[in-house]
Amino acid sequence: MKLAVFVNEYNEPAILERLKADRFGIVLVQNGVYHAALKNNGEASPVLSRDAEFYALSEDLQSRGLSEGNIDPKVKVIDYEGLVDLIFNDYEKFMWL
Amino acid sequence: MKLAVFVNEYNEPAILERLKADRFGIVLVQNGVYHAALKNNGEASPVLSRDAEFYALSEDLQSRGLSEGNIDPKVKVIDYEGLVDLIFNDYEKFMWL
Amino acid sequence: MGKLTIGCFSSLVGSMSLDFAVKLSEAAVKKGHEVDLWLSGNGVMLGKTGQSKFRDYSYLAGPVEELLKTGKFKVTNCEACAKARGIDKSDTMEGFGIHSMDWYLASAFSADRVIHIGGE
Amino acid sequence: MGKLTIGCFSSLVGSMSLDFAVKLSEAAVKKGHEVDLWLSGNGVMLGKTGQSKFRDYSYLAGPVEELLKTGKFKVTNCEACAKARGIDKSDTMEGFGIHSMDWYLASAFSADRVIHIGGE
Amino acid sequence: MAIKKMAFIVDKLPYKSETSRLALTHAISSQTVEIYLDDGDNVEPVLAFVGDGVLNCLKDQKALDIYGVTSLEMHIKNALLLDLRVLVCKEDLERFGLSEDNIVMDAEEIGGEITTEVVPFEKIQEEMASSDHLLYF
Amino acid sequence: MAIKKMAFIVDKLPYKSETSRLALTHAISSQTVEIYLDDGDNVEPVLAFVGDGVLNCLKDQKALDIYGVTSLEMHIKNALLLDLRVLVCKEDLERFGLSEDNIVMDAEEIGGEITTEVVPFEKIQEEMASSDHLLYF
Repeated sequence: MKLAVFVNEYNEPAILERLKADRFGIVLVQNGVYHAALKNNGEASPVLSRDAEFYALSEDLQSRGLSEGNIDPKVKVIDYEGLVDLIFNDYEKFMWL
Repeated sequence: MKLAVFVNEYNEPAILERLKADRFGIVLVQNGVYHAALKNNGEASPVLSRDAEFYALSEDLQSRGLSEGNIDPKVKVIDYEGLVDLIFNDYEKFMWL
Repeated sequence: MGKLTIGCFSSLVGSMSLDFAVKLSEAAVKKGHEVDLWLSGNGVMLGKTGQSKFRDYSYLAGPVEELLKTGKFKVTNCEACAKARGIDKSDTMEGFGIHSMDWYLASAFSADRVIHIGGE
Repeated sequence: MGKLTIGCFSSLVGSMSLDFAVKLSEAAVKKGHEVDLWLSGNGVMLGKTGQSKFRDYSYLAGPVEELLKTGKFKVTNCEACAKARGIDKSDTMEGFGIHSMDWYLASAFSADRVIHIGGE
Repeated sequence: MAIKKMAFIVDKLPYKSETSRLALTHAISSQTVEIYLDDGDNVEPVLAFVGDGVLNCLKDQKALDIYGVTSLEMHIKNALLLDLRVLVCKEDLERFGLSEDNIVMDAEEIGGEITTEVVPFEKIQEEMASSDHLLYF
Repeated sequence: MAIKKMAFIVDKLPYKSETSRLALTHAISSQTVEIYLDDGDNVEPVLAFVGDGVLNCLKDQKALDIYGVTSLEMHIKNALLLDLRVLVCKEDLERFGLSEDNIVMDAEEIGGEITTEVVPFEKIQEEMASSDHLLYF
């Protein structure tokens, strides 16, 4: 299946490491965007070590004072319109973790 | 200070290990009562390794189907009335974590 | 063009999830899609009449009214969740549907995509 | 006998924290203490008129009415939090106070113990 | 004529929020969804408890006596009574040292005929893959 | 005549819930609490950001432009303008690789005179010990 999950908190949802999909996307929204923008004790978030395509919502980065220039290169920044395209074109099923 | 903290979730609040008090109580309520009643992979909850006096709310144990006979011996089971006495007699300051 | 069903169970101000659901609806409608928004749990507060527009609190009544005008957006409250909270039809903004929970499943049945926002 | 001030910021059904606050108030009043309960954020939903007593949802309007009768219990809504949600005086149960946030600090000022339930 | 399968995956603990409760009530509402659909169309729900969510299934929950709200135990029995498939993750039960003795396995006393299935997470993953939509609580 | 000190300790992230916002608005309401108190009585608030809560203090938050809600940045500036003491945990800032350059340190542009204090957690612990009541958000 083509599965995209939304990570909306700044901790790693326990179920994340158990999920498998033919195409797997992790969409960082709300407080999930800190995973893309911050290091903790110099280490990138463990969420970013998952085998997935990563997206972060630009509106939620900006709201929190997080600069798009500073985010992890693995992560593609998209806005709400980009998210709509992702939902209809790239993935089929979704989980809001 | 005499400080009691309420732990209401079944994870360890990050601030817990940093708090110091002359008398320190940890009151397990709501989903915090799982710390007293369950082992995870055979291990007691790390919350119970803190240097503190432990209490768990009997009403919240029972609501969740957790038997008072099965809880960790470090933990004293109290009801709401016992909690009122604890609040007025044993501690002065409180944090709901 | 497709149909997106969003279920949102989080509350008006207590979480930004309703803000997310409304903004995603706006973007989807703008791109020509059809959106059903199902509100359950504290999410039913989105439709409460008489909300005040304070800058310290999310105010979504305005954007929802605009969305309803497009004809491509439906929003429906869970009847039991609303009644439990004392929010009946007279407390609910015009244009909101009120249905039992099976309505959400029926909407999901005919949706191309479903995004269910379940937590608080 | 002492005075306990409880601040509760969590919502009616979305979390059991209001249930906790009401049950703790009952136990404290029973033991002769005086209780002030301050409701902010989604906690203001506790005082909404017309709540339905469904077994699937917390119904606290009854216990609160009983507590008010004791004369040892006061409950007060944060005015801005309620207005933002469309809950004005006419939407609020009898016996509830409505004040600005400084009321909470004043209540805490004269309290022997303060329990602040801040999260969602 | 179409059947759409929907997986209700419950990962949250009971009672702190109403999340898991609403998972059950929404899944059960599939019993009446036909009134909105064309002849022959229907929704096939499957309920799966994973992670901490397996603790929703513990027996002897006294929430109704103490807090006046129906217990998750009662809801799970209702689901079984109505022949909804209820799956519980085996690895998560084991992690908590729990077995079938500790959880709601049937609704016999109210006339239910089917039982809870304790299954490996892999099986739940398969159910997710074969579902049309995922509702994660 | 008494002064009661109250510590507002903010450990939650901004925006997901309104928790940290209400910490700020309640702390700021100490400016008007005298109307309820006897002559000479007052409340002395201290605001402390710890843990993930230090992220409330980041500069350039665009929440008002994007979501129509005031940013935590604006609230912190208001607090400084009104001479509330604002403490931020040094160890937590360092953990995120942040410095005084990244956070709201003053409210000069709106006429504020005092500045944010970046202090070790130990200092925040001392403030908690010397407070009459703790309000943890």
